[in-house]
Amino acid sequence: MNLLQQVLDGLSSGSVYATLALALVLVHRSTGIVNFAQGQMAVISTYVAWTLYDAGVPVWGAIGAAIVLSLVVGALVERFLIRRFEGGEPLAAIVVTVGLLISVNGLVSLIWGTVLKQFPSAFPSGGVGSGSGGTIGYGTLGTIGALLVVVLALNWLFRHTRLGLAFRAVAANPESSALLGLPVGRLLMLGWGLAAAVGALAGCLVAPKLYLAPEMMDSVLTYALAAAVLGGLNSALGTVLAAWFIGVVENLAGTYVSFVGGDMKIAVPLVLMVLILLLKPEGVFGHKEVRRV
Amino acid sequence: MSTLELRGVHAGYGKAQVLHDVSLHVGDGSITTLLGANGAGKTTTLRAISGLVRSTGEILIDGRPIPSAPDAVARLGVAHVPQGRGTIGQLSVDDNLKAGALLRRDRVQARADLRRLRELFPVLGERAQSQAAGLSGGEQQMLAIARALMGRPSILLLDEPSLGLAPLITKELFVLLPRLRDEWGLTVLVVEQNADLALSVGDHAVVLESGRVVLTGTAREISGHDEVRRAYLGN
Amino acid sequence: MNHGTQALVEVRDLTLRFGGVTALADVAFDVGERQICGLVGPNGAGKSSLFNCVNGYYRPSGGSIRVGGVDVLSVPAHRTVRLGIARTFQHPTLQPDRTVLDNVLLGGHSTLSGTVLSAMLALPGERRRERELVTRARELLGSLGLAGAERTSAGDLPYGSQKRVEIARALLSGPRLLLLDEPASGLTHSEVGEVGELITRIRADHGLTVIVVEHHMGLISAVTDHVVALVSGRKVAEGTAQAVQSDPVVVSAYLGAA
Amino acid sequence: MSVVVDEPAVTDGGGTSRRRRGRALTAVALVLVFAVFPLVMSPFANLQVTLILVYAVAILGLDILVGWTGQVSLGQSAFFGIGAYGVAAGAVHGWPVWAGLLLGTAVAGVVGCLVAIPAARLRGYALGMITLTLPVVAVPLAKRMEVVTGGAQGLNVTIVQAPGWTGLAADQWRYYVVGIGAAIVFALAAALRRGRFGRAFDAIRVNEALATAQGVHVTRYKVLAFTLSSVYGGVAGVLYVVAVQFISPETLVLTLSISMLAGLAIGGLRSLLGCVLGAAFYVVVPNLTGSVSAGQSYLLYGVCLLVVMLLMPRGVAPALGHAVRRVANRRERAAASGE
Amino acid sequence: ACGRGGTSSSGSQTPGITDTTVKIGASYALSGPLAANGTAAMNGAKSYFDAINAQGGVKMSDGKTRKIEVVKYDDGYDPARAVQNYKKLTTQDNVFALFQTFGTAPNLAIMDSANAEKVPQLFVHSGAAVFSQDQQAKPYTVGWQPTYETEGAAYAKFLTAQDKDVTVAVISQNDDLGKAFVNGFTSGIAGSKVKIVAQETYQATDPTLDSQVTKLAASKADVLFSAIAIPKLTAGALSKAAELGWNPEHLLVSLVSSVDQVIKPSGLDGSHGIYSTAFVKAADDQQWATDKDVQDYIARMKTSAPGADPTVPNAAWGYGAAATLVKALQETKTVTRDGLVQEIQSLSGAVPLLLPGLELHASLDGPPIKELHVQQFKDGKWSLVD
Ligand SMILES: Nc1ncnc2c1ncn2[C@@H]1O[C@H](COP(=O)(O)OP(=O)(O)OP(=O)(O)O)[C@@H](O)[C@H]1O
Ligand SMILES: Nc1ncnc2c1ncn2[C@@H]1O[C@H](COP(=O)(O)OP(=O)(O)OP(=O)(O)O)[C@@H](O)[C@H]1O
Ligand SMILES: [Mg+2]
Ligand SMILES: [Mg+2]
Repeated sequence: MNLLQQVLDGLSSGSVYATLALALVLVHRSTGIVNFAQGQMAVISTYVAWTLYDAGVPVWGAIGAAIVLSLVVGALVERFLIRRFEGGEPLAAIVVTVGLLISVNGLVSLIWGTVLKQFPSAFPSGGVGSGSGGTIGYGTLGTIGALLVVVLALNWLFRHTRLGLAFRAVAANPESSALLGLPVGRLLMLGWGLAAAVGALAGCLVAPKLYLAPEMMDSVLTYALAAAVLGGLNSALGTVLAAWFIGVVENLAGTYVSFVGGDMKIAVPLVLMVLILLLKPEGVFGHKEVRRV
Repeated sequence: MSTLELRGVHAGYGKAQVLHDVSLHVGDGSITTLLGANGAGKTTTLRAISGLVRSTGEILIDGRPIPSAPDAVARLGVAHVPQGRGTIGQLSVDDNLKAGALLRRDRVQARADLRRLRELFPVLGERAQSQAAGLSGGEQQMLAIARALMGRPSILLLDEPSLGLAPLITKELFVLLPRLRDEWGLTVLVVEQNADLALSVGDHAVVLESGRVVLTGTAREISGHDEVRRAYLGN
Repeated sequence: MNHGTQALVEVRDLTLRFGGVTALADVAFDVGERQICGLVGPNGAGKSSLFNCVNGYYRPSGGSIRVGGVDVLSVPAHRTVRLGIARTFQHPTLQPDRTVLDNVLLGGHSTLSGTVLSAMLALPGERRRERELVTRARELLGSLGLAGAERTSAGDLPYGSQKRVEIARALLSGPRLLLLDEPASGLTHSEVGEVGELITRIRADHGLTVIVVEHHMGLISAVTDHVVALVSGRKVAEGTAQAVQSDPVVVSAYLGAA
Repeated sequence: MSVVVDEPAVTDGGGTSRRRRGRALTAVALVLVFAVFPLVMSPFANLQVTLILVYAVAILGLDILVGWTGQVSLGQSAFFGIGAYGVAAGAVHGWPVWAGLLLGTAVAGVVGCLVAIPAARLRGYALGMITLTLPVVAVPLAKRMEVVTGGAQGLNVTIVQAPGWTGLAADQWRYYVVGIGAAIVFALAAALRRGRFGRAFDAIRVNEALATAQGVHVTRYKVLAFTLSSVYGGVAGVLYVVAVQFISPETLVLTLSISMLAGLAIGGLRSLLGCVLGAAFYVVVPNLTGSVSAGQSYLLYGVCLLVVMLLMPRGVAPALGHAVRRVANRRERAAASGE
Repeated sequence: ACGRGGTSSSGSQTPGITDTTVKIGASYALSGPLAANGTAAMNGAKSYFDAINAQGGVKMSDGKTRKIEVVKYDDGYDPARAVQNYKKLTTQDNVFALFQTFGTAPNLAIMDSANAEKVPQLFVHSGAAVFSQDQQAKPYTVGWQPTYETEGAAYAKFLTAQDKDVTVAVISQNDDLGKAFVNGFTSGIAGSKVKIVAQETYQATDPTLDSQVTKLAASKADVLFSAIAIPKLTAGALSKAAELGWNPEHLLVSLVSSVDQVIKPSGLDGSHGIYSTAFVKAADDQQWATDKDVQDYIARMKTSAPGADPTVPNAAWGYGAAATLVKALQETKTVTRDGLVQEIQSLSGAVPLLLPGLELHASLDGPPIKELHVQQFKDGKWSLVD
């Protein structure tokens, strides 16, 4: 069944977009910045995991180690790079993350070369379903499972914990938060660290499918940004749903709308996103901000 | 229970020097009023204390120099209600208040404090789930004060708390301050243009002119001072 | 209408809601030409919201506002200034990185005309009008005692001065109606007196009608011809400053017993 | 051309005549340097300066939108492409360059305006996302519209040849053409920024309610800024074809939009000089890092970007302005004490 | 009167040549999405030049032996930067010739200038026909590898030769390269029993090709012709097809025929037939294990670019193109730019790594290498079919 399979494929690519988008949302929620280098940071984390695996560490161990390491590195990046740009022109912060993207990309190429590497799947190969009725790989199912866990964890963190409130306060108004005694610097570091950790998980989950290369996440970034913005930039669940929406719509449009075709299919979810944003500028799951004078 | 002391403090913004050799002492469990004309450096003094402005000289809390980061100062028990809008507009009223109490461990007591503040400022209870940005100017000011009190500070810095508050609320606030001083042993440094009111509840007062301390004394002494009467009290 | 002057501002049955909150409920009053009207009331009474309705920022759910006979609610927000309505904000709202002079010049936006093209080509007419505006802005700054601060970044000014820059900016648009939202907040006693003089002088010099929101009763008594008191979005009293201040509802809800 | 626009908008009466004379002298000197440069420098240097001016115009367009008005755009490369294809397609069909210029910039402006009308409701990242769609869609579209764009192979054109009487080489002539074009559009933007439009854009960036209260039609001004920005992008695209004589879909990619944003941040927002410096960074630094190490040039470029941003978070032009002012002040003080 | 006038690049016909060196210039995509290919091409060429230099250099017809000096720059596949690199190489570095500029767009961007300024633009690293089909008009631009059309036609010939009813699904990149492969293939099968039953395109920036492959799989075609130019996308497409239970015979374009980069990652074992074409000997093909060319190549890659993968086709092509340049330099009679171009227009004979039976055959309407052989992936390696 072509239709069913296209939907399943869409969910599968949507899950890829969602993994990165979640990290973007996490950084935005805890520090108010959109990190263009998020994907590239995930790539270097994945290379670290690959190196460990290559040296004989079991897959899950390698992934776990990479996640922990990313947490630390993400925090350090915030402290020594991003810190200087918080509260300044938003453009400067964005451009710094672009600089980070370029530098990390160059660094990965320098260390591991530009040719692609095979990253082992943490899940068994094969999948459920049959060729005629639509199949979905265990890798995709595993990714979806991991996504759901991350979404639940983030929701719980931001909605129901003191740490989550502290994150939100700091992202909204660092100076005011500092006057309340919130350790602004450490919270910002933690926010970046957690995002980098989620990014590392994302990288390791999608690498078996996308193949590990320095530019692995480049093409995902556009979709992930779209999903994050469409989901309202603050809602983990909204982001995942938006990502699936994008993945599925893209495939269906590419398949059933003849003038779209494979080369232009990315345009369809983007144009739909534009329309949705025009109707609901704060994103589907975002909250309208009250403004007054 | 804390004392606050400034010794020879200089501070400014970039090249512009605003405070010149400011020294003042706020005794443990006392209310000190800081008076001064528009631009005298009152706000700058409070910002220097809470670390928002770099300063030289000594700023001591209980005899120990303050740390340089604002959040570290706040963790010593210093709450600062800034001039004008000091709330986090994107958060709800309740979240603002909760954020004020984030560092507290005594949850039961915190809940009691919250009740008390809601009695004083009923709108904070009525609008608990509203986004703080939607509140009126005076309501935001109430929220900022309440939020600072939610942290149970030992030193409270108030920068024109009556700004935008209706006379009735202002009066109530200045009834509350001496009570909190006595109940909590709160030490208060308040900048207030409603000098009459402030001096009537205050223990001490300091007058700033162009960034220099020109007069210090008990509240009674200061309110008896002729020039002060003319400039700040109007009778 | 008191004093027998013709009404410049006519507010009728004005109602404004935000979700469950009623900010204004059936508010009605007039302000005569060249009058100074005080607007008082507890926090959250709807004073600033009323200003926001008059200058088009909020769209009320019912009622009407006429200024000089024109229905304000039927013009888009950016047009109200061309009807002669200018305002200051309760919380000083300046462009902090620009100079005081530039901030004031912004107030003259609606008095200038000219297309993008003529501006890009810097045609002589364009340059002359700009020069005239600068001259007027400087005069205003001088008369508000801000001549020395002309080149200071507006964000570096103390709170009280920022409020005066706002007044200068509002005046540069050449208004008929000036809305002042707590112009004396954050000022010392003697400075409040100066603001009072300033308001009466402005009326005299520019022939303006003024509505002023203030919690400072001394100022209200000193400058207003007429006061409207709001409580929880409703008008509860109207009359001279003295009458309103002794109104029992106003006393219990707003002023408190002395 | 190197006027920092962020200085106080009003200048009359402020500067002493000595300072004004100093400025006039600097301007004359700059024009002279600009005029003589291509005659004494290598074709490569000329090409580089030409390209710097090309990108500076595009970055200036971006500045109108991002720096002045406070909106974000990731779509500038698409407008750049429209301008470039306009003039190149025109040339292929035998049109004169000025017709291509008109076509390219008009189409860029119209597309910009059409995008802006709905997009003006948005701000921040939502607007960024919408504009990101432009290059993402433009690249495959350009590949498909083969009749106009030459498809994936792009268009090779030979335009703006040096007239024989000048005795100039191609690179020199193109340098002058692009230079004069850039100077004109820079002067226009500078004039626009000084007056009511500049103030209105600024007000929108700071606070839309404030702008509205002063009589600024926020939506209309946002659309205006977006349209101007895309027109500038289109002009830059036209100048690009003059400089490079080639356009292909590779030029429209999102990366170019992002590089232009980076150039803007590096140079410094709201500064004409900043636009030129940002463009210079984009053009020169990869060449320098490429000379250091071809293989690691990208890494080095990224590191340079980070280092410059870390050293000058507000951009190079403001940092320079700051330094110049410090020196001037010191000199003035020295002069005063000497008198 | 004050201009430089005329051709601004050089007065002389022999810049970049000294008695001991010949300087050539190159512009590659060493960053960006095509960095892997660009770097491989650069490494391949470097390893050959290094070896020649280690032997003392190229002995040229004027009796002098010259070392080859390569000045190379990154263009990130940006035409504007390629043009800058061209200017820098020709006017600042004063190279004798350009060599192996990478990719279609960068080469197109400099082609007109190179011909106007009479700078040889040699052995461009692209199979686009524009670079070789008309040497009369653009004598200074010279292709090297077989055109993409030629390669597309080779697959057609391979299928039609079987004289069976064959259905083909086609996926191609939405650019000149994809189009050229498909054009060559389509004209090759015209009138035969081979029929295209489904066709899809993709963008180089697509993260995966799952959707396209799923759509093609519905056709249940016997053969999938993958005119995909990006290794990871090819690998993904192959494994997606298998996952869907669709096991066609695969035709992979030579660009993405690397065993390590494509076939192994795809997880396919070749039991259903994986074919590609080649004109150079694959480094991982066991039948060349004892081949002197291949042994040299592998060894030289190891010395010059340790860590680089010699099985990436671009590396082998870079190596072969470098060898071709050296051969041309050796045979050039007058050591000038024009002399070199003239020599190349009649260049013929063997160069290292070309498959048996293949030789250089210069002509005015095509690249010097005009043929490819079909090879099959079997038992973990490539073997020639014909
Ligand atoms: N961010 C700043 N940059 C530069 N100068 C500043 C800045 N903030 C304040 N100043 C200057 O410092 C001086 C003191 O300002 P401050 O705000 O402390 O006065 P204040 O006594 O609190 O006045 P007000 O009663 O108006 O609040 C003023 O001259 C003011 O111009
Ligand atoms: N944009 C908004 N969103 C939600 N509620 C609003 C908004 N604007 C005003 N309100 C509510 O409307 C009521 C009136 O507000 P307004 O600002 O007019 O009060 P005010 O009389 O000016 O009070 P103050 O003296 O404190 O400035 C308040 O309860 C306020 O919370
Ligand atoms: Mg103050
Ligand atoms: Mg108000």
